[in-house]
Amino acid sequence: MDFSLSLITFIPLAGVLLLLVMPRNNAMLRGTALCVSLVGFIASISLICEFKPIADYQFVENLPWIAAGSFQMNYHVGIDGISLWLVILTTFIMPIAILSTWTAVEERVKEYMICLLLLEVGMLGAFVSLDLFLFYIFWELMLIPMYFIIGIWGGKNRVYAAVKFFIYTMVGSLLMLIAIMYIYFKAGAGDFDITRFYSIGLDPASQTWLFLAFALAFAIKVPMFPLHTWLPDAHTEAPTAGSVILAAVLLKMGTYGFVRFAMPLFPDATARFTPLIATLAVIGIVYASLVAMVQEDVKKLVAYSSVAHLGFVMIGLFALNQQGIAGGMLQMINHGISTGALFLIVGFIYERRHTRLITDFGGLSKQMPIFATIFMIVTFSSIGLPGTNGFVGEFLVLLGGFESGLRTWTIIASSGVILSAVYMLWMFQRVMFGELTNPKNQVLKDLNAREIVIMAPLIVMIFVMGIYPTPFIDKMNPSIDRLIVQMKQKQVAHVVAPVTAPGRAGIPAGYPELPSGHPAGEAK
Amino acid sequence: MFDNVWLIPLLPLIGFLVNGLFGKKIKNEAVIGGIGTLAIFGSFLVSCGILIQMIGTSPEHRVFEKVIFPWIHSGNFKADMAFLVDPLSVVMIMVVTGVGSLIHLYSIGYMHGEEGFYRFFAYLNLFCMSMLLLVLGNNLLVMFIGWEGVGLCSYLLIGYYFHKKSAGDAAKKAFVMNRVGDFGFLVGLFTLYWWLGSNQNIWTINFMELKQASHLLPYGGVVTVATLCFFVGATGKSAQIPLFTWLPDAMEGPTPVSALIHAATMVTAGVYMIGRMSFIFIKSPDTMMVIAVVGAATAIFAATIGTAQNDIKRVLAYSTVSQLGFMFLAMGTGAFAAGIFHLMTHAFFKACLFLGSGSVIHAMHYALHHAHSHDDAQDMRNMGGLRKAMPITFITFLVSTIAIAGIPGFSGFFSKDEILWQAFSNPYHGGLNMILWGIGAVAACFTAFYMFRLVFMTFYGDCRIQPKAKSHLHESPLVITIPLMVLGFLAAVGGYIGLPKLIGELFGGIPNYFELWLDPVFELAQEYGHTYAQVGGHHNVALEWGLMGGSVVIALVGITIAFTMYIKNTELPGKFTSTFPALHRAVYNKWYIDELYDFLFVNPCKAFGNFLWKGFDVLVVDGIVNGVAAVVKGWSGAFRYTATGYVHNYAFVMAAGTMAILGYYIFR
Amino acid sequence: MITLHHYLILSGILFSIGALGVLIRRNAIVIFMCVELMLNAVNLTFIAFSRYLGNIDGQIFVFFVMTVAAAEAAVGLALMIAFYKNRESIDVEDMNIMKL
Amino acid sequence: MELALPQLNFMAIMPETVLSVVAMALLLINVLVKGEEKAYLGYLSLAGLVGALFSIPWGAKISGFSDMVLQDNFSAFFTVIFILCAGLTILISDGYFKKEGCNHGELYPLILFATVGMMFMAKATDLMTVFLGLEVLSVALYILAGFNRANTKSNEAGLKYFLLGAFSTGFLLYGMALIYGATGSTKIVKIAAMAAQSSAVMNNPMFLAGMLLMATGFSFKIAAAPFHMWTPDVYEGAPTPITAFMSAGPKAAGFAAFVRVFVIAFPTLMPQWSELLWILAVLTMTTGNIIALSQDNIKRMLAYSSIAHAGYALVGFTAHNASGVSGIMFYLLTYTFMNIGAFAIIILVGKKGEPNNNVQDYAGFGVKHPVLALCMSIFLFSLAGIPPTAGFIGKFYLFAGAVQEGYIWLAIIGVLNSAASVYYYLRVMVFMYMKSPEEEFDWVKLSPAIMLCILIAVAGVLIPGIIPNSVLNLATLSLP
Repeated sequence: MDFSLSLITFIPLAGVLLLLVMPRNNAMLRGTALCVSLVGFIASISLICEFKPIADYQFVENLPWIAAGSFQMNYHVGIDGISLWLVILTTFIMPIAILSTWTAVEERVKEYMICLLLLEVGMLGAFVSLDLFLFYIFWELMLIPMYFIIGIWGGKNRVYAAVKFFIYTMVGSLLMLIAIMYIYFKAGAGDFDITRFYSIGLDPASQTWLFLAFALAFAIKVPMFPLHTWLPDAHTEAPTAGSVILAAVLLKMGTYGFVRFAMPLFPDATARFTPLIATLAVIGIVYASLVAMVQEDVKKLVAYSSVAHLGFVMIGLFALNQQGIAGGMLQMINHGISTGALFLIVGFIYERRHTRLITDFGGLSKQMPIFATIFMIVTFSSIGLPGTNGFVGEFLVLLGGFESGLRTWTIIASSGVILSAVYMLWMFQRVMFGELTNPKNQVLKDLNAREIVIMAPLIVMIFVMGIYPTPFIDKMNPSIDRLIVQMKQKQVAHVVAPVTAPGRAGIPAGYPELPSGHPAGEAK
Repeated sequence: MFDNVWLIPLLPLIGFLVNGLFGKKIKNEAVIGGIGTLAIFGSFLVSCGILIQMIGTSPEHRVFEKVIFPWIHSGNFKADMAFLVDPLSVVMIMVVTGVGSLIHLYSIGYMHGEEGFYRFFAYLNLFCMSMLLLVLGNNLLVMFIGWEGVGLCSYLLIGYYFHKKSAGDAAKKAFVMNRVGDFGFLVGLFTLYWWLGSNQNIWTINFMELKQASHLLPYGGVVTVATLCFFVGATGKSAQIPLFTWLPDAMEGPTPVSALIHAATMVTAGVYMIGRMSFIFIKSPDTMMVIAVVGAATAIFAATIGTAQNDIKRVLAYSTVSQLGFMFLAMGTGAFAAGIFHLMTHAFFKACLFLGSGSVIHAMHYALHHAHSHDDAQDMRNMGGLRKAMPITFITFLVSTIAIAGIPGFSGFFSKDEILWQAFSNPYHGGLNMILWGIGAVAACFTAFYMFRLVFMTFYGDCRIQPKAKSHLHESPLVITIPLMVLGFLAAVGGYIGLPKLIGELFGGIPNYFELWLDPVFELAQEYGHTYAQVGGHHNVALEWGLMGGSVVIALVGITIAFTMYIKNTELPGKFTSTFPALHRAVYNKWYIDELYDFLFVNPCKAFGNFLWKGFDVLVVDGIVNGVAAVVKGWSGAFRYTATGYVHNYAFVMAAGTMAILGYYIFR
Repeated sequence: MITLHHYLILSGILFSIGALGVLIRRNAIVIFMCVELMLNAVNLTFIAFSRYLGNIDGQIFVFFVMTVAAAEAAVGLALMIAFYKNRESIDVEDMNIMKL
Repeated sequence: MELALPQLNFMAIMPETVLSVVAMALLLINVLVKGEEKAYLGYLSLAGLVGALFSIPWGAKISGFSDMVLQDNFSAFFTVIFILCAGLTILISDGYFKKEGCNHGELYPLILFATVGMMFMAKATDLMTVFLGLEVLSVALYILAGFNRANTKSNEAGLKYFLLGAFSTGFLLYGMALIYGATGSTKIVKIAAMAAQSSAVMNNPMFLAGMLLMATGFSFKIAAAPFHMWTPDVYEGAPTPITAFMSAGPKAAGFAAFVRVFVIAFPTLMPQWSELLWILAVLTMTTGNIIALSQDNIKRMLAYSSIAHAGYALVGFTAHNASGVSGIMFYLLTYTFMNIGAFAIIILVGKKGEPNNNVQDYAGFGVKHPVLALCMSIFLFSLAGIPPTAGFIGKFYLFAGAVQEGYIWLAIIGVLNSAASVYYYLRVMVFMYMKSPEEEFDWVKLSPAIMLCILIAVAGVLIPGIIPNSVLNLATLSLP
């Protein structure tokens, strides 16, 4: 029982306590916050080294927490292939985000750093918790710091954006709370451990409702097509560090929720709703790309682009085969890196010109050559050019989608490849190319050392994951296989096993092990 | 030598990294140019080594695969970074590295004094690396890396003069069009992979494995779908009918770029892809017909536009599109070897033509610059009579023009005539062959016409340059003219390694070495082809001689028309345009294709985007969200007034409440 | 012969009169008097039931009710005086500073 | 017939006696000792409360005064809530009343008497004791509401509360009378036995009408929907410490009596009153939340929020299973902390005569007083039911109880209501943090008493929020 996971989750909390007692000297505050997040990152690297590519959960800690009345909740944390990389992404992005606030935020720096570190605690907690109740606690805990970050240090109508973000997510997650309660009572006495919930055989009817409750909460977070309008507002109003973390990690909470909770808990409902969700995802891709094309505000454009990217992730996940889910997981991390980098870039030019309108820029590449190269690399990573990380994820998603039953959806979705090139390059051209007419642009300074240090790790990751993604995929494969086998088994079990045992008995014992790797089921 | 095949793409990559990262500091143009050229020249030497070693080995085992590292392994999908060396890829790497080195050398002179010199050579090296990856890749995914890599580099190089808005637009247009093609490529790849996997349980995208499994593929059906998608990819990359409008705009880039990318290497990627997967394409007769028809149509269509252009580089651009049309015609009629042969010869003379035009433009810039005049250095109307001022450029240009026109004895004749003959005599398309040959012949005539029109307008006739500038006109420096001479020589001599059998017998049975060389690659395709070929393709020798003579006559006719119109009485073109003004305007404006695409795709997308954003996103979705909030606020406002402050109202509500509860329960 | 129902009906009537009085009248003191009326109606019911059931719990309850009514009267009138001192009126209509 | 002496074991009402004695002593001291300084009365009353706290006989089940009262864990738990509520109110009232200039000594005895009344309500197993406890509490509260004689708002609040309180007591009594008539006894255990015994009693309309009238009486006390109209005006008008006291203590007492009487006395009428509560819960939550959305005065907003919270508790009560009832008890305890904490901060920010009770007047409070603003945010997040706070655990248990009983739709309405409630709680934080300060807030002075109260409140909100085991187990052990 090693405590590495709890250590990593609560290092930022220790940082918060440290910051509380420190005097209000901005430089020192920022320094400590940066050190705390770096320590967190180094600790998380130990996770990668010790992580064995096996299917079940590792670094598990299970301590009794609440045992009152008919409920029993444990502090049960652990990670497997699916959540490992998301934890690493969080600890990787945090120091970068904190480093990017050096010149961006001047007033109330102490509260800002506290909010950022609290946000990190919430995110890490959500990724590592295996207890559904604990997951819900961290899921809601994330909202508070993000609300304050957007609300206090945001742009013009930050209040509207912050309140909209909060309540939008809140409504979804509260319905999920009811579903959690319902499952708990359906599963009988015991704790909120998800592995226990995986094994209960729910009847398809209740599965539908429960899946819808879960899916709504996660769809808002992803964000999927009709529920995405909070994202552009939240992004345009959030400060740079806030929107970097919002894009890089918070959006992954929704897709992670689908992979960890919604799909394995309700396999029949997943099978039934796959066409609907695939349709929404495809609409999301094409719709967001078209809308992104006509945006005047760079940040809004990048926000809509992340709606499109996450549409790809959803198709990958709901392809329900090895390539699709691996592609979806990879695309989550890629999107975190490339969109995080894009927001940092928008942050840089916003800090210099205090405007985000594309028309105010033009011909910057002559004025800021280093910035131009970095911006270009990130743009091509976001488009998904082979050799960069975007391509690997997108390719696997589309391949997986094509192989599963979602063929027509995947073809429409792969048209998103064209649209993403259109809007990204059109924006890139209007900002970077063309005549350097605007006098204000002529005096802009290029990136200073700090900004290059911020961008360097992201650029390196873009190429490393693009050229050599094997270590990432190998660590994911076993747990993805387990997920697929588990879901296929439960779906088939319902069809094959006559209703001998009531739902509570779960899978009849001795069910033959399906050959993993071969996408059985509807592929024929 | 086979083992270090990975050196070939690696050297340009190193060149790119060195120039890209340290170019700004080196500042000395010679060093930067040197690094770039040496990098590509190194690969050329390695390629020669591989060519020699392959000539040494017997034809059966001339296939060699080398895996560098496992790239993507997920479930049953395996894609490694691995290279395949076989006769087809050797031909391609020779062309790419050979012409590439010459163009690198040429650009040292041409780009002299440019502000982003290091950036140009870095991108050029990156382009060579991507092209070599494309050509050497042993599975579809590595080919796709090269495929998109060259698209990226063409974007960067076209947009080299990024301060010019037109360059930026052209670059974006090129990339987006390539991306449309890549979309087709991807869908084709998925269909093939999925069908083979789920039906035959062979999960692979490796060419050699696909070749072994190709006998399981049906004739037509899913193969047609897959190959058509691949063909969409090819049209995007090699600028065929639907997706060709980006190539003429790509002339915004510097001339060496046009020479390397838009003449010799990148645009031929589509032809290479069809060649590489000939054993799949041949299995669907419908796709072969589509390819042939599109090839022929592009050839004639681009040739007509070429005749009316005044910008020297645009004429060459349209001629490239037209020649590519010929290559696709060859591929479509199953004459894969002839297609690749024309690809090689075209690389030589078209690169020479582009570089020649570059040297002309270079000289014109220099002269006009000195004369402080602002008329366009690329417009043929203010050139003329340059043959005396620039003898070397003129001779090499003339040789290449003769080659492209298809005058016997030069490389163009052998390759183009072979294509026309194969189009006429191939067993696959029955009656269609005659039409295809006819279109091909007319297109060849047009080619001869506009090429010689270009030569006469620039080099012959009275000199229309600014009088003051005339004195400053002089030949380009050696570093520019050496590549011209080498390419000119190749253009002249290149044809002899692929002598058609007919002429071969005349001179004592010299076999068609080129076809022999490529036989092991395409024999499986020929074998599949024969299964459904109509029997009795007519092969009598007399007809072949007749057609060969016919194509020569056509070329001469083209030349004489050009001669009469542009040398004898120069007002003839004016008379011609005045008699058919509408036709001329249509041809000059590229049959309004660009405007059509804008009207069909670009503007509707923008309008739809705006509608979706302002209309749907803001009005509907946000409307609902804010609407719900407003409704709740409205209710809250309304309910708020129930608290009137009067005690008796409250008492009344309480009493009413009690009565309601009692009534509800007692009388239920 | 007066049965239990007569008493119940009487107390019901008394109770409704009291309740209506509270709703209709505008003077605070009169309202309080009506509330007292309602309490006395309840007392009547208790006594009737106690007599009918034959045990004395009801009557004990009545004592409590009366004492509480007295206490309430004291407090209520004190509050009314304080209100009168400030507003020179104990009319319910004037008690609407706090609304909405 | 010899007089059977009733066994009056005083142990059952030990805490009440302690408090009453202390209260009367305070009254005398107040008269004898001259001088404006009344703080010592506060400390003495606190001592009395602590004494009462220690005199609670935990674990024992003593029924005193021939089953008129029953001292068990259930009433012990509620007694703790009442003592806490009174203690915190006393802590925050000294500064306020000195500032308002009506620093009369009678305040503390009145609060203690009100607490005694609440305790009796919690332990009543006889309708008479319920009535008596209710009246002792109400009378004391009528005076407390109108305590600030000079302020017209306070007068109006006192008078309104008096009139409507008396009116509702009428209905309650009439219900008790009908129940007594139908079953022949006022002992809730006997009522249940009689109802179970003979079906004649059970479907006698008088029995049902009695139960309904009692329900309305109790609903008035806990401010359930149709009977909530008095709450906003009285809460706004009454002096803030008294509003804090009223919003926490009496509501808990109302629920204690409501739960004990209905769960023990009317098991047979379960379907009827469970359905009634279902309706009341939905009405209360929705009215409370929706009207609170557009309130500007922060006291009035907290009044409507307290109505909404009564609605959430009713949800737990509708699902009268273990999880529901223990949820109510836990919820009411933590609600005391959150609410009184929030009111403490309102007292600090308020100037004399409370001119600046509007939410807009809190602009920039987060900038000027970050620590106080943080405490206020914690209270508001807990009221909204956001995880790390006890409010969330309370709501979780309430709604879980409802889901367990199958009232899924009730839980969904409850959840949507709490999502809507988030808006007006966030609105306060918006003004505190996200608006630039117009004033300097220099008049905010932190007296040690208020600081102690806020600290206890914050601890009371966070500790049960993060490690709720001890409190929750206590609640589940002490079911009626």
